[in-house]
Amino acid sequence: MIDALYNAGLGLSGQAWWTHAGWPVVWTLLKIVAVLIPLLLAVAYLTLWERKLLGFMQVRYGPNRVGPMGLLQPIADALKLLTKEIIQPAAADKGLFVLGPVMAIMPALAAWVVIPFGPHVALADVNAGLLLMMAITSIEVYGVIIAGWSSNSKYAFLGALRASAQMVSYEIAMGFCFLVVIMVSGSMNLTDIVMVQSRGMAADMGLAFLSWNWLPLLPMFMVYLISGVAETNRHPFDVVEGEAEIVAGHMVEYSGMGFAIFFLAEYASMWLVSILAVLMFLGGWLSPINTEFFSAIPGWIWLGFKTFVIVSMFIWIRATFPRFRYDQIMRLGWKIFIPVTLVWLLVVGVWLLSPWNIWK
Amino acid sequence: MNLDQYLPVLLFILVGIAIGVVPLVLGYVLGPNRPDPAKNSAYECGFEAFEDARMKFDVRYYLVAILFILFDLEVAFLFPWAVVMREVGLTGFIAAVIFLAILVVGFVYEWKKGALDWE
Amino acid sequence: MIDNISWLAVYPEIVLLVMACVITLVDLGMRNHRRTGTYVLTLLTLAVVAGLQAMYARNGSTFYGFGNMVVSDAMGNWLKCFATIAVMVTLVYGRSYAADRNMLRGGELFTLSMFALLGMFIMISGNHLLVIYLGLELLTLSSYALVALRRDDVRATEAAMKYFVLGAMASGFLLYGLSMLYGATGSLDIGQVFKAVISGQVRHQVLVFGLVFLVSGLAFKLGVVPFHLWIPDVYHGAPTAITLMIGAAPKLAAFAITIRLLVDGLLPMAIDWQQMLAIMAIASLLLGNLAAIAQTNLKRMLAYSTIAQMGFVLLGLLSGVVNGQVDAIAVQTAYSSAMFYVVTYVLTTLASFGVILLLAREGFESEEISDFAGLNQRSPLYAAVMAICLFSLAGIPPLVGFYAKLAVLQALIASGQASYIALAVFAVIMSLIGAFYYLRVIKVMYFDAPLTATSVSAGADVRVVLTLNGALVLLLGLLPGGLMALCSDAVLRALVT
Amino acid sequence: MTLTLGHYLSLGAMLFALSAIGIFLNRKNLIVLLMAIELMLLAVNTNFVAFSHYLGDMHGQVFVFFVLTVAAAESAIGLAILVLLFRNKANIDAEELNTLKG
Amino acid sequence: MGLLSLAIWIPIGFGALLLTLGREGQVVAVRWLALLGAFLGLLVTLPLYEGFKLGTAAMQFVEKTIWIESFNVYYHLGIDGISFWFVPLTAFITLIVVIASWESVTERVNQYMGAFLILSGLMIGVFSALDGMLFYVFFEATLIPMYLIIGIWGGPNKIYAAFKFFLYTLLGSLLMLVALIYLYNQSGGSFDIATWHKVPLGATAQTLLFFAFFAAFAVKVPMWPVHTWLPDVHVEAPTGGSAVLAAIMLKLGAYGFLRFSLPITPDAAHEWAWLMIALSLIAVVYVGLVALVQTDMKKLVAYSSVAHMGFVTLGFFLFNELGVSGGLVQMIAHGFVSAAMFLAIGVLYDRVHSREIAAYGGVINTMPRFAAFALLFFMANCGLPGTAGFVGEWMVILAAVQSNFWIGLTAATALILGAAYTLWMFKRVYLGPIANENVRSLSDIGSREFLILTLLALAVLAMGIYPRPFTDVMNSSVAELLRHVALSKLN
Repeated sequence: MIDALYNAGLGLSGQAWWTHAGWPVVWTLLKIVAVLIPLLLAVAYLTLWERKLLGFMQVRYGPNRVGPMGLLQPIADALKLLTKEIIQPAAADKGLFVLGPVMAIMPALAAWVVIPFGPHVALADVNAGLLLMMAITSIEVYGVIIAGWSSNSKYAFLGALRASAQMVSYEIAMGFCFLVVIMVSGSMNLTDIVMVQSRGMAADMGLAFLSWNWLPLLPMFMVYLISGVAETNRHPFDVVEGEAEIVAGHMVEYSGMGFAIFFLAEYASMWLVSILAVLMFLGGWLSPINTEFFSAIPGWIWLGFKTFVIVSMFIWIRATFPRFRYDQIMRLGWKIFIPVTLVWLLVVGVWLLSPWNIWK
Repeated sequence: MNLDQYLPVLLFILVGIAIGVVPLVLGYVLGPNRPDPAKNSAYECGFEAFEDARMKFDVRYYLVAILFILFDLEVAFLFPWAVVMREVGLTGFIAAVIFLAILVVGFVYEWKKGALDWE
Repeated sequence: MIDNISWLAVYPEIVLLVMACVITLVDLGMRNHRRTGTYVLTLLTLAVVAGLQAMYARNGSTFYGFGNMVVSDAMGNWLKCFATIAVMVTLVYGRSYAADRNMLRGGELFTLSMFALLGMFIMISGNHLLVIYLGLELLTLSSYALVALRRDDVRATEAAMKYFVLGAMASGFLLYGLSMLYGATGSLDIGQVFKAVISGQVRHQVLVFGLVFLVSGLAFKLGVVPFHLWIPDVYHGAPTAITLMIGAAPKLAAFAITIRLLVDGLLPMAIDWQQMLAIMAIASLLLGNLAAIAQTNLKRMLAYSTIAQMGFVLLGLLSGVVNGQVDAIAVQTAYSSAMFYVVTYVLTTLASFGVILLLAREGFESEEISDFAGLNQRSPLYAAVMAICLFSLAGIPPLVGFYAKLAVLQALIASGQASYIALAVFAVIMSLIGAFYYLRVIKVMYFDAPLTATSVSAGADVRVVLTLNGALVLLLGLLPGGLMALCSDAVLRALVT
Repeated sequence: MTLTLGHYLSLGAMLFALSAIGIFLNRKNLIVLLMAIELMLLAVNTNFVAFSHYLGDMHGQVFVFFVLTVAAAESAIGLAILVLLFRNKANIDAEELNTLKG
Repeated sequence: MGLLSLAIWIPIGFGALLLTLGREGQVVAVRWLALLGAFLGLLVTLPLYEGFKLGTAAMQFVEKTIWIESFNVYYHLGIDGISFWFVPLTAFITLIVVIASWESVTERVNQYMGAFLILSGLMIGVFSALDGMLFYVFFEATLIPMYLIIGIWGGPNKIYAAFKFFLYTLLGSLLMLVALIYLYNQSGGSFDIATWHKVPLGATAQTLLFFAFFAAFAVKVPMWPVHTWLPDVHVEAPTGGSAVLAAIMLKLGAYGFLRFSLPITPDAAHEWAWLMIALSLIAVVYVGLVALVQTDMKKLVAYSSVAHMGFVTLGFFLFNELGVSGGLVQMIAHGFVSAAMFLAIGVLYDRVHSREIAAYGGVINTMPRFAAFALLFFMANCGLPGTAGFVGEWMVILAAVQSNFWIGLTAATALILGAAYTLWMFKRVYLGPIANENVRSLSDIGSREFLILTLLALAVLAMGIYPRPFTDVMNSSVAELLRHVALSKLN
């Protein structure tokens, strides 16, 4: 069906520029939109789900006025933010001030380009997938820095410094996690990374979920999850926007849509981190047990389900833990995670070279 | 090398920028615009800002930035090695270990020098 | 698997690297503010490394490791041996100075010096453009940090900044040249580059274009006009101990890469690069000597004098290929003369800066020429050492500097070309001008009355090494044959293959 | 129009020239100087990659890898020195680097 | 170790010993040690005379070992008739200087004595070196101690003088260095002077080489018009420095002409002989006139030295045996006489601390013994028969007349000029009534001064009365030299 659509588009015009440049671009744009719309919806409803889930955990209802069970709440929020005044602080650096949110949202969305939703079903099924992912997400820090700097406000500035320092710190630990995953997979292509997890002794016995990376790489998995929380500046690592200290950190001067875009970026990142966790450690679209019933469920549903679970865990963490102090955050990142990942890197290296290598 | 695969990357980046810009523009268009000096001044708990916001800040942020560059590069270096780890075998592994060992020396040095302390 | 010969080729480097790391860690536990433990350990390591290098050098065989990426030959090994000794001596001289100026808080002076030395080693052994580049960067990056080691000193940080900007730019130039070289010849291996160039199958324009940048980059590192701008400021601004660190041993490495790149790799292009070197040599001799006269600061004066001395080294590199004819004897004469010059220059520089360091007390730099007034009355020994060095730099026999100039002039005149003989006469006249400002310092030391009556005191290590160093300048002046033969032999062995 | 080696080399040369001009003409801000230096190395990288592709030889790209690393180390040290300079002089104007004269 | 090596290294060794071990306080020990060194230095030169074979032009007491292998440089020593006398002369003058400086030097005595001893060894090295590079090394190395001697112990304007001395002579010798290297290459990689004598050279090359050597040696001699450093230096130098400078160092240049210029570039030497002769004559006459108007004793003697050295170069470039021998004899004689003159001035200077002629008058009244010595030396300086000064000048003038009457005549006028300025000075300083209180309070020379003046007086008289030993030694070598110079090297 998809091929038919593609060919139909190709046939719209016989001219060379259309077949060589025009249509592929339009086609790609269509595919991007196809990824983006569910993603943006997911982001919107994640905000609702977060409030709902927090509500449940704290034994209250959460939003329930707008629409049935509050289901239209995100729409209402969006409309409200859209019509709010965008305040441009007088001292701010105008151009950069606008650029800040853009730089925050762009990588959070663009990184999805390499995410496979099934075997080789990705917008860009490139070999350097994970590397590309790292490259794009690194740009996110710029958004924070630019926002903090251009606001020309002490709160924003300090918040940006804290946020960026924290993000880069945890990016290292995250990078090591990627590294270990790549080591065991022998590829940077995310599809390959998932497929490697389908093999193994446990998988042969039908207990596929035991062959996934989370078990042999358990420390990495933990480090990755926690780093992911820190990367997205989520609770309990959200001192950067801690209300009591620096209000909203780098976002303090933003209002209306500017603020909304940062918000959007944060939730998009959460999804991204979660889906990456699933792809790298939880077998992606693979079913956990090789039974008729489970295998019949399409892969994308498994993928979505697992991702949802992880995202929910983010919220769960938020509901459970108290906020860390900044020095504790940095200590965790540098003095615990980096040594742990380094050691595990060596362990996995030796493991891979040993006769007991399970990632043949 | 087939660069076509990277076309979606470029397009997605552009789309991502658009997603950032369009709502902002909409916000400007749809939202009211009633600036006044108090509203437009920088947030400072209600006080007048009495010094430039671009003040001196703790040098440790800078240290973190530098350390990040070094470690991130190191990760970047190890990526290709990780991909072909099985092919390069023990020799490659030893090389990587040497590389890591030197890095660890630096890391220990930083640690002991207190560059990682935030108290 | 990497073969044994490869490991053998870099064995001293490995020792140095491992020990540098170990010392970095050991120093973390040091409580002694003078860092005696680190100091002793560093010196021991360097002594072992120097010994190893000397052993390799005496063995004299040439072998390649890591797929021809590194080479271990007599020239390189001797240069490395000398560089190691130079760094050792620098540390001995500089320790009290550094301790007085709170530069020993951490052991960075020692570890950075060792890494800088490692960079020199890699430069010297590099037989591959990438290796050479990496060695160079290791050296220069360590040097930048060393210059900035005195964190609260405006001049030092300013010098570090200048050094950094100009040095990084120089690396950029060199790198651009390397990229052109790679593009034109299709290889990063110097041996392959040579083969490609000599085959004539390469695009000459690209090569010459790259060569211009390559030579500029090298000129920066050697510090010759018109790429000398950093020398005076950095020499002047850096803490004296560091000035010595970047002014002595790295010259050996810069010489080595010049030989490796220009001679080993691009000898068939000698006509082209010799022209560039000739112009730079003339300019350096002229500017270095003339500007030195106007200086009142000794470090600055020595900086300009360095420029002039490096001009002389370039002169030595000029006459290897005459009329496009590659002649084994001419090649050997020319490049060994340059090597001899560099080695003796380093030796002399060490002693002269050693005296400056010795006189610098806590909080007082003693770097103006007038600070040396009446040194002869205060300490005849150190005045004598300084005088010997200055006379040597001026090229007065029977000091070693004379033979260096002699060797270079000999190489020039042996070419038999009128223009080269004219160049020799020019160089001679310039060294007369040079003699003037060296003499001025001697005049201040010997003829003027001292400003203070305080006698000069020094630790036993400094005293012994400094005396030996000065004596060596004199002794090598009386019996220069050994060192000359060594250089000659080393260059011969290095170029035979 | 197809892109040839010449185009890449011209790009590299232009970037290189820009950075050199940036170093020589910039009198205001040292940060710009550091950026110019980075640009210089990137110009060289362009060259290497272009040559490497043209020659079908991977070594050039390996070289780029190392140059990038060195560039990072270089900027780390450069910034460190810059911070020191700022602490000592309270400004980072290139024109203010005038303590050393003679 | 041969005698020549001993003659070179004994003084240097003692000098080094003094420099390293001597302390400010131990003046007495230092002086005696220096005396011992100088005496031993002289002692080892004496057997040279015993062993020297007459009637041969060959080098004697030859020592030859490889020194710098890669440059084919040898430690090659030897003396022939031309250089023979300078070796004991140097050692002798050094001994005299050490004694003369016994009390007049009070500060940094060890350095002073050490410098002189080292200088002595180096100068002997110059005279006995048979290897071009060795020669150059010794030749240049003399600059260092002399520079320090002038600069440390000199007069009020010492710094100017020291620099002038150093840079003037360095410039010349650096050009010579280029010439030496050129010869090294031309001769196929040899620094052997004897080999160089035989190297064929083209006309241009010879001319260039000749002038390169000229630059070095003419400055050292010094010839007019590059003599201007000499009066300045003499005025500022301490007594001992002046004595050594005039007595020995000037001879290094003249000796160089004989060893290098003439035999290596014979054709150029012939071609440019007119210039050399002209310059020599100008030196003799014009500088003589300049000496006449000097008010400073040392300056006067300095100019007279220039004039006397003019005789030497004149003699050399006449290309006949009489002239060359005359020049050599004149060199030796001037060595004794000028040293004596400067020491005599030093005697006065030590007491009055003035070198102005006008500050004296009637010294003979208070210092009769000293005035007697002075008279002898002054007579010798103006070439009175029976004194050393006469022999050389007479030989040169004879030779000049032989070759060209007018040259001879011009040279002869110098005798008159010499007599004029020397005797006029003697009259103004020594004769007449006591001029002032300073002179009245003068005490006559002590035994130490008496000793050195006696030694010098004996030498001056001996040479004047019986010059045979000097000329005998020279004859064969000079003859051989001239025979060689007469041959063209052009192919």
